[in-house]
Amino acid sequence: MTAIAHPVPVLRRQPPIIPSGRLGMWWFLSSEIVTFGGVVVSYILLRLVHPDWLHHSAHTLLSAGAINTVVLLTSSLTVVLAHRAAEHHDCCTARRFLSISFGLGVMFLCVKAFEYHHELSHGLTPRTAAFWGFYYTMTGLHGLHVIAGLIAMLYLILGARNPKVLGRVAPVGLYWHFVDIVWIFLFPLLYVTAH
Amino acid sequence: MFRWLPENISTFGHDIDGIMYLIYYVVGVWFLLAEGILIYFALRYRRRAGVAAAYAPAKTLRPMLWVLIPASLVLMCDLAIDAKGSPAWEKIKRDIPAHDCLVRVEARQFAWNFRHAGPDGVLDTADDVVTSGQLHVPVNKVVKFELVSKDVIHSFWAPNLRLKQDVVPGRAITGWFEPTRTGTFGIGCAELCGTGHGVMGATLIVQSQSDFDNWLKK
Amino acid sequence: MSVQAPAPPVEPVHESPSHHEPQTSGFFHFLRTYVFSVDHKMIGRQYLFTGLAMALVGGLLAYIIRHQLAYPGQAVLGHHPISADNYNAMITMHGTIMVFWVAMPILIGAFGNFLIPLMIGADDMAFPRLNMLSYWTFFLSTVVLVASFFVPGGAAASGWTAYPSLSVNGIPANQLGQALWVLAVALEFASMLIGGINYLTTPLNMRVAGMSLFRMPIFVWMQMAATLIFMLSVGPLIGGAVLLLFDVLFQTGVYLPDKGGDPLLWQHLFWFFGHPEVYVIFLPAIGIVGEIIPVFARKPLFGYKPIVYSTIVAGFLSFLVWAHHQFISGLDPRLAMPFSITTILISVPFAIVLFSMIATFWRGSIEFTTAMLFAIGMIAEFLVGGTTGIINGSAAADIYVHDTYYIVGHFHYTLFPAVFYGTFAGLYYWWPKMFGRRLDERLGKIHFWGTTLFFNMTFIPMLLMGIGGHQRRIFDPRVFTYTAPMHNLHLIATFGLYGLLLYQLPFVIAFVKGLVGKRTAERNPWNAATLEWHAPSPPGHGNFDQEFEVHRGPYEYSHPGSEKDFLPQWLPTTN
Amino acid sequence: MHLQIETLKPAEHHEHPNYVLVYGALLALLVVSILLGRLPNAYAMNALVFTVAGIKAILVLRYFMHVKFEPWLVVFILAGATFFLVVLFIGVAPDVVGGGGWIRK
Repeated sequence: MTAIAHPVPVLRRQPPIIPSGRLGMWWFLSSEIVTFGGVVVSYILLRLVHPDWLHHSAHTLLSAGAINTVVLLTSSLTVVLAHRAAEHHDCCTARRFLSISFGLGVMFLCVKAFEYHHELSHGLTPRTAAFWGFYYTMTGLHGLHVIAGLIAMLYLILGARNPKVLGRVAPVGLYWHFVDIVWIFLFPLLYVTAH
Repeated sequence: MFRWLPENISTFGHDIDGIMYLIYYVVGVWFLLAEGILIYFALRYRRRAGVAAAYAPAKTLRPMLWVLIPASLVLMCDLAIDAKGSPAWEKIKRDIPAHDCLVRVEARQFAWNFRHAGPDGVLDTADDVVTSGQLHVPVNKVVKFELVSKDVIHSFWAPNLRLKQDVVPGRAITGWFEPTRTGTFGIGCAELCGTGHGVMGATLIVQSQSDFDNWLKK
Repeated sequence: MSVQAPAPPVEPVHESPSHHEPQTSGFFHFLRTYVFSVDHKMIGRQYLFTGLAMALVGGLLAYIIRHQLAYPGQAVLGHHPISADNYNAMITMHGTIMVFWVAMPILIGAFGNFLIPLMIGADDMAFPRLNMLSYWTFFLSTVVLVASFFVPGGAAASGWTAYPSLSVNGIPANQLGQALWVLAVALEFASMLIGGINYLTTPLNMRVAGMSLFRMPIFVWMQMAATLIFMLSVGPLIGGAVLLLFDVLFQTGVYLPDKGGDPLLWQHLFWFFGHPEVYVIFLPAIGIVGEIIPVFARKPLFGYKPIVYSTIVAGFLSFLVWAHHQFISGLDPRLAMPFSITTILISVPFAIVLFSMIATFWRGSIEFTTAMLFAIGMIAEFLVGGTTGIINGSAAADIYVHDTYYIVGHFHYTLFPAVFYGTFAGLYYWWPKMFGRRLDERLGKIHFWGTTLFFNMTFIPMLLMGIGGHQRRIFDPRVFTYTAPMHNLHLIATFGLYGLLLYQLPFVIAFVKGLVGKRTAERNPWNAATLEWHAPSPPGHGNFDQEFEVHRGPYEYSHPGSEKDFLPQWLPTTN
Repeated sequence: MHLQIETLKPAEHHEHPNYVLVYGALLALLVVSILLGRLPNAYAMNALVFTVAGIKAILVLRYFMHVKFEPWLVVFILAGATFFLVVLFIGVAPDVVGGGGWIRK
């Protein structure tokens, strides 16, 4: 099975639809839509059956959720600004914006951690009721995605001088905006309409 | 194939068997045709010295008709099968006739309990008769049943009645059947329900009205 | 759009493939080449070997199950008499392994990985590192699944569908095994999702010049369709699996009625993926068959574009049929007919695909190599599976046959041809490209006829038992008055399985012979026209060793006015 | 050669929208949705709040994620995924919300 060493020719290619990094990210996001969407659909369906969930859901922290929304929206702005800077080969600006987004992401996680601590300390664990099962599943999945995004961003920040690495700001940005969109829906689902 | 079908003792059994026969013959013809043509082509056009293959990419509509026309005939058969199947489903599952006899089937790991409504014809009254593993019903009477589960999902399965319905915890699923002859028949659980799934059986005892009434009184 | 457009973004159009990294030497070279390789061909082989190993496990389970059914309570050769719990665990793991750890890794992971870049003239996948990540995630999931056999309480025993509330609290001793099962399945899905990004992006962006979409081999189309179906249907189940894990671990109650949940929710989430999954498995297999038939019939594939379009239609329909698995599960009776109609309608696009395949034989010059035999066998046997399925698809008839051995026979008649006939056909056909040697044709023919004979001997009795009312998943057929008389059918089926397993030995021998010794296979042993045969056997890093472009469609066989009976895609037109 | 980093075709270039403006709109909509959450009528409240969420999502998609400038394929992918979610909802609702028409215990 060893690879036979032979010169690799230069093959001309059909023009790509859009750069592979972005296309691959779009495919990934399409599967992410149905993944989060599946949980959201299940949650909505069961909540339509159980108006009594309001007794549980009323305990989520609207203020914390709102703060986190602002945080994520802001980070989305800085990421897209970093993307623009990268397109203008301005790696220092790009890195500055990316660092801000990274900080905001960390801030989001801190607020989330505070919320979890607050709820768990009030005995609102997954054992309490199906609603909390959904709450921890949704926010937990979303939190994991935030962490993954932060890792990707760290990689961009550290490699910002390398134009190839910086070029990946486009797919990473798409991913980060998607995480933002998920939160845009989780916020009304778990906070606003749940009170 | 269908000589394996167990004896049918329910009024709607004929509808189910009828659809199975219909599909069996319609689909059987298609199956034999397809297999026959496949094997005939494979043998008829096996490689021979000096005989070259034809170049037929079927890039136009005309040659594709050889595929599209059969496919559209398949579509016709599909619609026919649906047309035959729909009323049977409505009859069995949706328009439940007025019942002469009421019974609640309580499934639990791993047994069937049956609560027969007494002479007053309503459940959860003093004269109910509760049995374990024995379902008594009168012959030629519409029996309405209510399926409830104490734990996991089971499936009420009486082959001779052509009757199968999952028993879902949290729901009381209702249905009906009308046995057409007396005798004792097997009942099983058709949904994996745990360790004892393989032994979760019961007996269906179809009796004449008088025997049934005497049994209720005892 | 201003004339002085800003400087173009430095966004890599393609990730740089593996072979452009400095070749390290010694132990690390070994690791990079054979273990943590980013070469799509090596990853394909890794998927192949892992999948075949799991097929052995699944086959062993099948052997124990069949033995128990033929001789209830008697000691299985090499195994103590099994308990009801053992039996439930074994049917659960048999189903899980065969669908998720054999069918998908081999048909998509192995063949897709190995062939997609070769067939479109790319030097590797679009994201080689993601590709490696995909395999190792899959490997991890395999480890977790196999480990679940050995935890206290044993492996999951709630069926491969893991219906709550049985899976949540129905088998108290089994919680750990069930939790590991959910974890393993979720990991497997994650791995296939990561791989799917490659299988969809590579054919769209990495095609060699001249390879327009409609010049791609049908296999690539089928892989793309299967991957897209998978990626758009598996999501809800991944989310549902996390919820199930919470239920198993914390009794959250999303699926527990007494906690306000609903067990039917899981069934919907499961089958919303579970039915498209059938096509995720079937399409790559029919893709393999669609590659092999034209080569050995020396004819263009009959109706290439109609096949592509029907596949897309079928893929779309496959999202609208899932509830036919739930006709008697307490489904709202009003839902049955719509789902029954869509289910039966899906037979039309597949009829077009299969009829086109059969029409390809017409006036061909058919050579019965082992690969061709398995290709024909796949279609012939799948026809049984497809036609028997109509009875399940009709809601009223399904009342009777649901959850009986009829359904067991039916889905084995669809999945076995797809998974095993498809795989064997592909292996006998592409082995020269994969390993530089040919598989022994004589052993192959023995393998084919033995497999076919005993496969039917195994599963025809199951169809009959189902018609007889024999429900599935019971570990002792003697218990029920109406199943006891069918014991002889169980015996036939069991002997059938013995023969089926026995006749895999010729393949094992051919397999071993095909791995050792000198590489003798030429570039294009079958005179095939698709691009993978333009590369060396086996191809090195970067796949191709000469420059070329694509000049025509993939199936130009017996073209009138060409001196050879086939025009390869890479051959420049000379006129 | 094709393996080197290719730069994009000029057609890929597009003016950058005014991101700060979009950001402002998003923040405003956030405030709006929180206020709407105080509506007494549950139906109107849910309907309006989720409409606002949808608008926010579309803003992010169009301007931050540049879907506005992507080829139809991307829109097709996203629309397809969302469509199948709707199918899932419609298929499951009669059972989970309607209880399949059976009596709930």
